[in-house]
Amino acid sequence: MKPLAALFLREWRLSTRVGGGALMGALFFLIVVTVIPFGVGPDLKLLARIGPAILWIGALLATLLSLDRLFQADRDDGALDLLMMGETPLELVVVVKCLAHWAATGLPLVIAAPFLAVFMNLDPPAIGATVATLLVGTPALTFLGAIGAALTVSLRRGGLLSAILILPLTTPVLIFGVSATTAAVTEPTPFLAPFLILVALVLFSLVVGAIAAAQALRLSAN
Amino acid sequence: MMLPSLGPHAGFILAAYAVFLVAVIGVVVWIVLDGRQLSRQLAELEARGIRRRGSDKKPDAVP
Amino acid sequence: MRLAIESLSVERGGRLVIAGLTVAAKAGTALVVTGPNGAGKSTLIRTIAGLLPLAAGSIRLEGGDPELTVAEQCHYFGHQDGLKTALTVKENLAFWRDFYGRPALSVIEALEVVGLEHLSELPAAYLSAGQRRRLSFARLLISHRPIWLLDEPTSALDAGSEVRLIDCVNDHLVSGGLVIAATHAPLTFRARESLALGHVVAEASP
Amino acid sequence: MPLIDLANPTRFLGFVGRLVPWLTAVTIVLFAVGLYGAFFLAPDDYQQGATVKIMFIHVPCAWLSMFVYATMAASSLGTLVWRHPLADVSMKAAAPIGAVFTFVCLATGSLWGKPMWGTWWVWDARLTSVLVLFIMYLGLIALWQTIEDPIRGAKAVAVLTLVGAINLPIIKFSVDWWNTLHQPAAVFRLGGPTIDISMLWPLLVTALAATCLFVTLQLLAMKNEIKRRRLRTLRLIEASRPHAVAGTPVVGAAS
Repeated sequence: MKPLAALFLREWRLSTRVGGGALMGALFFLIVVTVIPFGVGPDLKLLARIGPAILWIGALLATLLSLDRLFQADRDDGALDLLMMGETPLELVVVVKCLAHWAATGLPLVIAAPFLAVFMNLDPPAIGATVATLLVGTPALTFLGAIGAALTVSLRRGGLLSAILILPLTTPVLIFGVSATTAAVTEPTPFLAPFLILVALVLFSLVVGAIAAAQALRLSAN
Repeated sequence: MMLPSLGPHAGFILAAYAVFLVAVIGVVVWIVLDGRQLSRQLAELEARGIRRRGSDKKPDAVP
Repeated sequence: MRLAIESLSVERGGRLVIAGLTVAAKAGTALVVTGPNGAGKSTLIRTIAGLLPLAAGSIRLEGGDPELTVAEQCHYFGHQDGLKTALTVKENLAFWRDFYGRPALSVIEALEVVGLEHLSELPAAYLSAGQRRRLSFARLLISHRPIWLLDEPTSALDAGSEVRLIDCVNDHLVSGGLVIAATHAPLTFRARESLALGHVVAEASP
Repeated sequence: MPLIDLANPTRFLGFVGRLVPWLTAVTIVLFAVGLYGAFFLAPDDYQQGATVKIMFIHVPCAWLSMFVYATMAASSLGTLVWRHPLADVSMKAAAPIGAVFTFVCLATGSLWGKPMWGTWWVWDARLTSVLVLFIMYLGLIALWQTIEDPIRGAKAVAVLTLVGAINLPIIKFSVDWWNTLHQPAAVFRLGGPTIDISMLWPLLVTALAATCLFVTLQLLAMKNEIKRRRLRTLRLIEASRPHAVAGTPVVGAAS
């Protein structure tokens, strides 16, 4: 098996086995979205209006907060040093780890989104748009979040700090994600324009995330 | 004994019972498969001559 | 093949742990690095492994693969074993074999060498400290890398395992490999040079 | 048979083996009777028409979601106070089953709500508190997932279960209050106090059937959990077993 395929399989196994925390993101997403109506009130029309934004913010928080174990686990047991000594460039290792994390944590978010959209009383076109934008947008959150995870890998309690560092970077993804969803619902505005910008943001964050995270990991080795 | 007419919302009634049925069958299948897999692994280990301490004679608390 | 270290200086935590070290390690002989705690044994090994930046000086591998960096031609056997408790013994080893490439021994052969083949399907969580060290050592056998960097290799190993480890290292030396070991224990490698760190200017004593 | 006698897992496994076939038969019979009563004997509701039939599944599941949590709370007492060895086994086995029944309760509630309220989900007081209960179940399952050693971990889960149990009435009250605060008054009262006898007995029978179903699934799940722990013990023993003569190193280990 090729090195990167072996790495992906390993990451997938680690996150889906007991203690892996694969569904933690989806559970956190469920709780965040459920709590909103308790605050805002069960007014269905209001919930329908803010629904896409709530789903996006929930997915954003769920992704960022479940990213601190991305490099920390490997650093604690010495696997990170060995990964850095491999012939595979560290940037590719970071990309594969992000994809595996997205598959184990990001994808369940997208799968859970339609059910939670029902809680937000969204109608089918809005649900479809939200799921589409989440499916395309969440990888960007993972790649950007990886930078925060790499920067705070040597800190004991870096999880929250990495979310704080990375949240500003993810605002463009959030803005275009939500605007694409609302564009799909309100007739005149085109859906495709913000959607394609979102896709561009994902590719951009893939490159920036991989390079920045790899460099951060090298600097933090001691 | 007239067949019950389920009225205009028959779909929802059948859907509700379908959800219940699928859920129950899902749990039963999951438990049976889990049990079978565990027994197989236990048999494998015991075939290799690994015994719990006095597993037959004195009753022990949950190991 | 020869590992040439010229006037190497390494900083760690703001302190110049290694200053102006020049030493060479030839193929077929083990460079045993000794010295008190904090003398920089681990630092030297981690620097060769490319895990620490060099403050000054250079590390070159003469006769090695020109396309690869020195680090990519090293196996690192440190204090931490790099094992995942959720994966089974076989999965741990199979991953490193695929990830490092250049396969040498198969997973089962390597497990037999370290005496763990009967636990191959067991999750690593169930292993004792000694077993984990032996599994981690098996990583050096499953892919070809000329330089072996050993940091306190015999810690947590019982006598039998220690003998086995020394045999493997001797085999590696016989096959033209190169070993740098930081240790306190008197290890009987077949050909060895010692390097005492902790003096102001360290020089290789034959 | 005194409860403490069941503490011995081997005897418990035997007991489960003998009881489950009978319990399954009883469950099936009860369901048959209950559903027959529900579909053929009970009249349609004057307002909702036939959709009230969903009640015969929805209400038992709602009852079960609370009954299962109650058994888990009792088991957590068993673990923390009386140290009954099977208590945390039953606690761990019950969590997924409780979660499934709570999910079915939510799903059937939503399916019942659609024809009547026009939307799949309404933040009705009862449905909302069941939703919070569902999240608590998922939280307990997630906590079980992160625990390596079942014996030591059981205490942590027991504490969380008890804290949850204490908070349930508070959640129920605050959700009701929150609901009346926002909800327009005209919410159709489901199953008012005076429910017609011809609809009541099938409801009780299906509720009893569902409870028997839960007990059957619970006993089987506990059997699995005991096997899982034995497997863990055997693996520990295997790892610590002195290995036969270590193989001689293969020449040319790394050439």
